[in-house]
Amino acid sequence: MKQAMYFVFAGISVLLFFYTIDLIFYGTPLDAGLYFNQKIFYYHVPQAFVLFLAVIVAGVASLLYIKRRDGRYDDVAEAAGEVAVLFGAMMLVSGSIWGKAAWGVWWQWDARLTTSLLLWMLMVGYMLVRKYGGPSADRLAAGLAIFGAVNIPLVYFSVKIWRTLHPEASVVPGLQGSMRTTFWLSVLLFQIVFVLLLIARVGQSRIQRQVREVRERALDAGLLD
Amino acid sequence: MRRLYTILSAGAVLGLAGPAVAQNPGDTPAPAAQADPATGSSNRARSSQSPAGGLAAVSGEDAAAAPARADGGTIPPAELKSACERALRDDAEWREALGRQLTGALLASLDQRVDDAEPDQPAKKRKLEPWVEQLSTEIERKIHQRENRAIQRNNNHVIMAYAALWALVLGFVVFMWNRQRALKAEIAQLQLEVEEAAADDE
Amino acid sequence: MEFLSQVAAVAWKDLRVEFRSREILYTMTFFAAMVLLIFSFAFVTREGVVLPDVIPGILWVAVAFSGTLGLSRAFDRERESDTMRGLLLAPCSRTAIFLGKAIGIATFILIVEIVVVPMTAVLFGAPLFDHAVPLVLILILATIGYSVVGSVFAAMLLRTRSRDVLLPVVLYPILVPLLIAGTKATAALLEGAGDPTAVADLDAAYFWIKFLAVYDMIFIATALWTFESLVIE
Amino acid sequence: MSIRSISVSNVTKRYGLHRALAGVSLELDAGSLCALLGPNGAGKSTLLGILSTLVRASSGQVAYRRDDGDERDPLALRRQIGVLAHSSFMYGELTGLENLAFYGQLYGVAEARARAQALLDDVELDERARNRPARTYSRGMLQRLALARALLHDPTVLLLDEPFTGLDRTGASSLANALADAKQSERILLVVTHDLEAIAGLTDHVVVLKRGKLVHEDRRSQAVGRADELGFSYEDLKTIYHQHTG
Repeated sequence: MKQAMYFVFAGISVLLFFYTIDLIFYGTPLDAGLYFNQKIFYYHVPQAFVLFLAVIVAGVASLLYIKRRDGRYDDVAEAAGEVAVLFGAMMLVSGSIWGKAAWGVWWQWDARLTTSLLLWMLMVGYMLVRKYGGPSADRLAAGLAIFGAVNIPLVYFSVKIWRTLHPEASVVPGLQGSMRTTFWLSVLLFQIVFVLLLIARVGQSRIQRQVREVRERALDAGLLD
Repeated sequence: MRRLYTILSAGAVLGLAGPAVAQNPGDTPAPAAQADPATGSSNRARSSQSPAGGLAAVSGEDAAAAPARADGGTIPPAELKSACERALRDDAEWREALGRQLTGALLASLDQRVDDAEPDQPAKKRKLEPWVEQLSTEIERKIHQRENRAIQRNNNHVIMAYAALWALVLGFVVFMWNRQRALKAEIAQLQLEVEEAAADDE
Repeated sequence: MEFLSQVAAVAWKDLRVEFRSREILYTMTFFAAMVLLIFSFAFVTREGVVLPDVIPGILWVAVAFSGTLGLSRAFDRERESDTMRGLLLAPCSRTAIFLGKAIGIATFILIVEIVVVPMTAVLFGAPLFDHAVPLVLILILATIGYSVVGSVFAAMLLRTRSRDVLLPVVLYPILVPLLIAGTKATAALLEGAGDPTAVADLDAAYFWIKFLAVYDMIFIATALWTFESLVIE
Repeated sequence: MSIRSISVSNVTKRYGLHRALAGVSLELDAGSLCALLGPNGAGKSTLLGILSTLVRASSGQVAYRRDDGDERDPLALRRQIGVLAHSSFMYGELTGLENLAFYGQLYGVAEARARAQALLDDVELDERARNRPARTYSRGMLQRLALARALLHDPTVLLLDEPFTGLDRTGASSLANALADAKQSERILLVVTHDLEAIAGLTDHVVVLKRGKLVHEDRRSQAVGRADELGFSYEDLKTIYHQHTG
């Protein structure tokens, strides 16, 4: 049943992908200021949403892991971490391209971009810790994920106050008409893709853990040595 | 029909939709091309003026009086015009010189146009032949239109972005695929080990 | 009650051992001073003057880096002499040990700051001490936050092979808000450095001080709540 | 509440894929000294680590029995366990007395300083020595200080990991006497050592570990409290050791 649901959602995401592509290039009028480059906006902001969500998922899963000592949560945390790194990378690429079009420079110390970059660095650190942490890497990574997730609002506010000289209105509510629907459709698209990748990745780390546990149990039972 | 075609192409290139941006009205960018009512008329005005007079005007001095014939009578304009055309046709060098002078004047007018735009510059108004004025506005409009279309068209820039994003996702999926295969191999290997060990124990 | 006495015992032991050997204090102070000098190569202009709004950055980077040095050394020393096992064998919760160590490290960093802050003021001619009260508040709050978060991760990294490398990797992303707050608060204090008339942007400084207090509270709560289960073998 | 006996049932310990202990089961009773013998890497220290609540067993249980049932709370357990390890757990910069006072406070010992002074007298560390930094101590002095630390909170379980290494003759014999007294006062003693001669006569329970497995266990029922009737002699221990680890 789960398998079927998975492919149903995969199908939906493919359809939604075509539909959003069509909407983005045809359905929405050109932005007065940015003309064509504004089109990247429909992908850039949803990715940032996914990055924030993935970090929160990793934090909560890690918290459950250390409180309940159950390997399954650790798999979810590891998966969420890796997917967060992926979406963070996508967000930074699209962000800098939009920056190039909007402000003419590849990187702009804009509050939101900086916060996302810091979050992304956190998750890259998370991957490093998982890879080089040695035997206690899982608990160490869990600690980092928990502290990292708690850190999100603090990073957001401190960077926001540091970087925004003038509080400019956030772009999202300003959209109207077809721009708005397209935007929220792309957000939906990315949420689905995020969940799909997450589930696949969780399955994988679960298998890895189970293989390791089988090997360990076999060792305990003296079967292997 | 055009949209369907684009969607298929988008699917084929996974988001690399190469949309031929239809010039549907909804799409025309904000800076509407100012339809220049005068263009039509300026062509007619130019042909009536004799090129020689135009030449003088181009170099900025006042228009000289009509040329006199050796025997004191004035040369009728039509004869003058055909002689000039013949000369232009035969003497390539002169034609080229004339051309260069003409473009020089045009460039001067465009420069002046830029100067006028400068807020702090004192507007050095130089009297230019009207047809030169029109020609330069027309060129300027053409440049603007080309810029405009380029901006509209510079989707390669944005398409590259979309492509990069989906390439990243694809890369991730491939990366997971390989890891999946490695996992399957490890499981098979573990299976083997366990069976062997079980066999030994009996 | 016993928890507090154990925390006090560990903290007191750390301070006494350190004041006897002063190993960490000297190395940290020297390192912080060196960081200041290295930065001066970068920021002192030809006329020998440093741009005013760079000074807080220099100060806080020096404190942050020397803090990491002190942190890893304080825990390494326990591991090398195997006294950490003595502590773990004692009937006190891991959190008590962690808090004791955190207090110790906070004191070390404060002592280093006592040396480094005047040094910055002298070297770069920054009128830091015009508003001493907010400055001291900033330093104390930031040091508390730094040592709590730092001790949690240093303790977790105790037995990891590549701990010296991993500590900064783990610590700095979490410390970003603290470093921003510290730097911006100090910058606010130096706001009117140029002309005597301008009064330093005190309310901005006090905003950042409140921010630091919130940061400390959040992370002390998180540390107390999760530390025990983070380090149980 | 003192611990009367410790029962280890089928305990295993794995570090990643390396198996340190494979299903060890044994009983330790009050008033007996168990010698844990075996080649290096046999898992002796790991077992000791598990018993001292420092290391968590991968599988299997360890039950600490009190008169009125099992003791579960790790903090209370640690109050009952004293460990004398190869390393002394002492802070070099602190004096002997300060070290003991510190641990006394940690263990919640009433009047830690007085108790420390008394123990330092027992282990014959004179006034001048106890006020010198521990890093200036000789190996023997450090060992005596560590023994004082292990006995500071009057534990009913005493775990000793290679306590005799590096000790001279007098040091070893004074430690042996201390162990005899501890046995006398009905404590549970477990000694991990290679130094068979030092524990000869004191041991009434021998366990031999090899590559994480318990290969031999032998008890010599010695009437409790009768120190004069020797348990395993040196020769017995030597033969057992070579027999099972040859």
